[in-house]
Amino acid sequence: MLDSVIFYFFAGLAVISAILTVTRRNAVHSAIFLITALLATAGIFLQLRAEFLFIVQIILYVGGIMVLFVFVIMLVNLDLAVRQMQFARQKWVALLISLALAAQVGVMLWSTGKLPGQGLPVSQAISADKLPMNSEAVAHSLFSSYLLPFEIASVLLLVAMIGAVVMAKKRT
Amino acid sequence: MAKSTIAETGEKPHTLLGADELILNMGPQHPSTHGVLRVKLKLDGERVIGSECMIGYLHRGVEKIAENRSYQQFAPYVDRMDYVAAVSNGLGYCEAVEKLLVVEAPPRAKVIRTILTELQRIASHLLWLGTHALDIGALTPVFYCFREREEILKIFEKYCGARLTTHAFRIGGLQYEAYDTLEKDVERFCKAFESRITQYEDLLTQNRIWLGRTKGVGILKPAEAIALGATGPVLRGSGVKWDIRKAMPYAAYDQYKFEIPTGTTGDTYDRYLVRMEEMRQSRLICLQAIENIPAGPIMAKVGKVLKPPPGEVYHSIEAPKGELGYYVVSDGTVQPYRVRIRPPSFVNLESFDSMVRGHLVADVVAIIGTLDIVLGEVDR
Amino acid sequence: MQTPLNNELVTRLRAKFGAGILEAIEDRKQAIVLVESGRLAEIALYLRDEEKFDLLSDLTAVDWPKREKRFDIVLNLYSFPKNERLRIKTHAAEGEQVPSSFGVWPTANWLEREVFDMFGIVFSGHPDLKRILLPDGWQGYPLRKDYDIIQQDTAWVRENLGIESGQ
Amino acid sequence: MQAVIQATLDFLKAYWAPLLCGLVIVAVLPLIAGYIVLVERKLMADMQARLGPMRVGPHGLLQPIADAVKLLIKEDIIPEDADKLVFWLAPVLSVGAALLSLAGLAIGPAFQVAKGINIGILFVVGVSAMGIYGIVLGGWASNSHYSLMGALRSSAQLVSYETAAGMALVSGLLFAGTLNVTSIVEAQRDQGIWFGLLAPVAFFTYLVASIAETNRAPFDLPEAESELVAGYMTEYSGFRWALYFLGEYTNMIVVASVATTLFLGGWLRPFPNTHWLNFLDFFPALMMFLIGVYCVMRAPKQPAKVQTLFMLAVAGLCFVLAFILVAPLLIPIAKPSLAAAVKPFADGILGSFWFLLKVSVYLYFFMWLRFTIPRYRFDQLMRLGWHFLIPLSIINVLVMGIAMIVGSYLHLAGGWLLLVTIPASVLALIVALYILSLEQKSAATEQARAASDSYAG
Repeated sequence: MLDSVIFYFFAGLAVISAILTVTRRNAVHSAIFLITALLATAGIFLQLRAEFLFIVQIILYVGGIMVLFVFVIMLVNLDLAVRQMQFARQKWVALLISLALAAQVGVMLWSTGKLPGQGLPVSQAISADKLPMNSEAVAHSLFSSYLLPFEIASVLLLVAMIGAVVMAKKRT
Repeated sequence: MAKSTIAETGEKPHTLLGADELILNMGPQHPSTHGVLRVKLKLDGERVIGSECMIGYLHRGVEKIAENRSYQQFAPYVDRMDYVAAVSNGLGYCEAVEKLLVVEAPPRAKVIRTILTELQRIASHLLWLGTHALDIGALTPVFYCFREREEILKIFEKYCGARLTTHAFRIGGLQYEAYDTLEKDVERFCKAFESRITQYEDLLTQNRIWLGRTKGVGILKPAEAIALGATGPVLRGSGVKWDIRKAMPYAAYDQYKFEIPTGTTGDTYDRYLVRMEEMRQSRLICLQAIENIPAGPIMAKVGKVLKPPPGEVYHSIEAPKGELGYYVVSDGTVQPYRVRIRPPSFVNLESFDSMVRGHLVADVVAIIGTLDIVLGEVDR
Repeated sequence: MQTPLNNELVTRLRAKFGAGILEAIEDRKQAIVLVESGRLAEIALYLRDEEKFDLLSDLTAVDWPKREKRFDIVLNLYSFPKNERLRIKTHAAEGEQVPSSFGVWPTANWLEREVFDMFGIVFSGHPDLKRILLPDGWQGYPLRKDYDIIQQDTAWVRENLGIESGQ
Repeated sequence: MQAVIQATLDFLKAYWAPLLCGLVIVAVLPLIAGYIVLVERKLMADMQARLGPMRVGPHGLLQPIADAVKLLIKEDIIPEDADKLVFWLAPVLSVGAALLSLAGLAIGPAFQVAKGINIGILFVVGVSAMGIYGIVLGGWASNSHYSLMGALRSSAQLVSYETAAGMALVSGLLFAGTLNVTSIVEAQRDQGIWFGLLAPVAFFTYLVASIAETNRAPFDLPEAESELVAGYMTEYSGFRWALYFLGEYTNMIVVASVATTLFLGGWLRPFPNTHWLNFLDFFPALMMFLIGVYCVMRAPKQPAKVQTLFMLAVAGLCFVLAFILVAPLLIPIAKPSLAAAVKPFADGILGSFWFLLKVSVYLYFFMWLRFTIPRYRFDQLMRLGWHFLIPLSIINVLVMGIAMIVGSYLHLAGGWLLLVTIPASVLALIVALYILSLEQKSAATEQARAASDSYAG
């Protein structure tokens, strides 16, 4: 009971803030709603006993990326953005893509449990106190089974970082 | 690191992230514009690309008032210009009118004038040091400085009853005889002051943050300083060894030995060192002066009604802030025909724009502080 | 008190500028040279470069309303190498433009603005001649001898309070 | 309906203790923050040869309450052109994040809101980092140039220094091997040494970065009063301003607590495993007792009778505290049978005392620094962060990791680990200083060419 109340609270908050993010004209307001959406997602992670993901979501997205977002938005002339057209013209393309996406998700949900190996995997719920320590579990899987992808990702990030530095330096 | 300067490209400066340049209005109500100075800053991010000083918020028309007062009546008004160095203002005015009358104050009066003026210089510099340090973020020196300044003000109070706007001197000499323990009080202050000034220097002179905030900030080259008419510690900080006390001695300065400290690079740090050393030198002058105060009258023979012969005179003294000049024109009546006051702060403030360009907002307050302006004198 | 002055400096000036130097006097041991207002700029340049009067201590004006050319413009100069002061004066009539000394001594910028503010003397060639101490909307020039503060006051009262001033 | 009530009751039954703790924190913290301000003013006065607040209560002891009342009844001004919603939200965010992050801290072995939280330190750091939105949005919403510049400065500053602080925490966590706050302190007890001694460079880095993160002097640029009037809170007044203040002081407590937990042994008394130093357990009670005695001595000298009474009341409070602190130690001596029952209380009470004492010392250092040195300039601050602290902290993590491996090969533990960590720390410092000197050399040549962009760091 309590669990579902909390879940629907966070889920609703996330969806509403996501919609508001797109529809607000003021960029700073949009950013605030985006932050709310991210926080609500973090809340769902927490409810799923994924504390590590919860805090990573907060530190990286809320505490890091979005701060830079807001930082840049504040420097940009906002009046200009308000005067511009809010939505792009390709309404029909957008509608088509959204419909396709919705159909895809629908099929996924529909096929869950019907065919073996299809749809969303459903695992048995385990009670919270029997779960392994969350951050340790993440660390173990990262550095054992997923070591190679982890390293590839870090190299990729390094390359991106150097690229950003080079591009910023070039501007002079 | 995006590099964006006007000097480099020569075209319209491309500002941070393409944002418009920011106009920041500093003052007239701002904690560190030292009164009611208003500075319009044109900023690129935090870098100053242009500035304009708007002054006059404290204008009282002192020069106009002078034309409607007798010579003696106007004397108290000059105290209200540089209100942290009232004694110096009074000295300049009295000596200018004495020159106009072609009289000279008796030697005893001259020596007492010198003592009080040098004490006033120390007091003025102390106030500068405290507020300058406060602007740069050091919270504590200001209270130490006020502690010492209080001692000086107590001496003034004992001498003439007033602490701030003293009106200590009269045209022709002094009104009051030195009180009994003046020498002793000055000596006690000077003895104690030696260690106190070392204490301030311990707090600031070698402090890395202080060095970082003042070195290379607000550089004024000697030629530039002269062209912009800067005088006093601002000029000496740029390395020009000029002090009216030495160049054209007045009062009793020709009797005492003292050094003129100068800087080398002309940055805020050099001006800081110059003023610190000036306080030490003033202390030495005071100590020399109290050794031997000549006996005799304290007032020259001037009548009750002053009627200088027609003519004009320009007399300037080395006030704590720089050259304080009085240009007095007489038409032979009891009222001055015209009194022009050459305020050091006003002229020094002219160099502000060239000093501040290319620096950050944080340096603006450091530069305002280092110019040591008093708005009462800038606006008159 | 005032005696004619005939030292080497004045001789040199006379030789160079001739009729540009109107008068040279000494008042209480202070040298005063009266120059023609039109030639002020070139004389200033000469004084700075040749005679080394490198510091413009002060620039101001005096109003003599009864005189034909009512204003005195007074420049107090100082020479570091010679340790000597010199006062340059020039006369200007009402509405007459005086060449600006800004190009010679940049410090004249604010000083001339103040003179303009207080006397209404216009300096030709000044980069930004506007009021400095008084507000932009101020009427009249306060340091003129015939300035009347009441006139400004009554106008203000009439405009802002909608009544006639009692003064 | 029944189900909802049932669920609520279940919830309350399961979580009454943390809820109560949270309520206590939210209720008491403003008072504590107020008294920290008073202590700060008194310290400042002492260092500046003056007295500080003396009027309200004896020695100004009631000043915080007077201040709070003043702030509460002040007119609430919202600028005309401000973004009303964001203007309202910003201070709440600031103080909310700060208070929330307190939940992850353990004040003594018993008192922790989010008990046994697995991500411990990360939670505190991550949640308190959200406080930056209060500053940034507040600065933006005020629609004033001073506020905006304060906000820009602080966002750049906080993001940069958080990196250094995080890296410093990682070096400390290497020794603990866990993120759990309680386990970290227990690890320090087991190893018999504070991690601050094992990783001095990390402690130093965190100290500097934490000052910058809490916007304290000499890094108080976002609110530098002599430059930006009050930075991001220029337009705030009254209670909203007080909220910002509360947030700032709470943040100070948070960073001090994190440093205490990770580097200063948390609630452990100095040398917890050295038995002949057990008499140190009596130190808290003795300290309180002495303060009480001092108050009694001062009481007759008060100018007014009310103040004398107040002073005596303070003295009484001190004596009561001293008694509470000493009771759990005396009971086992008097009645050995109760020893086991009293033990958790003794640990909790004394632990809280030591923890708070260490936090206070840390805060005292903050204040001392503020009154002593001038403020950095923005570009200097960024240079210090990016060119010195961040390289230093990254290198430190690297060499500390190597030192740990070497230590485990040599079977070193506890204080013996110093044999490998001290050389490693020195090495990290040397390398970082070398990088700094290289940077300064190139900066000197570059400065001649162009002025740098201060925000980019």
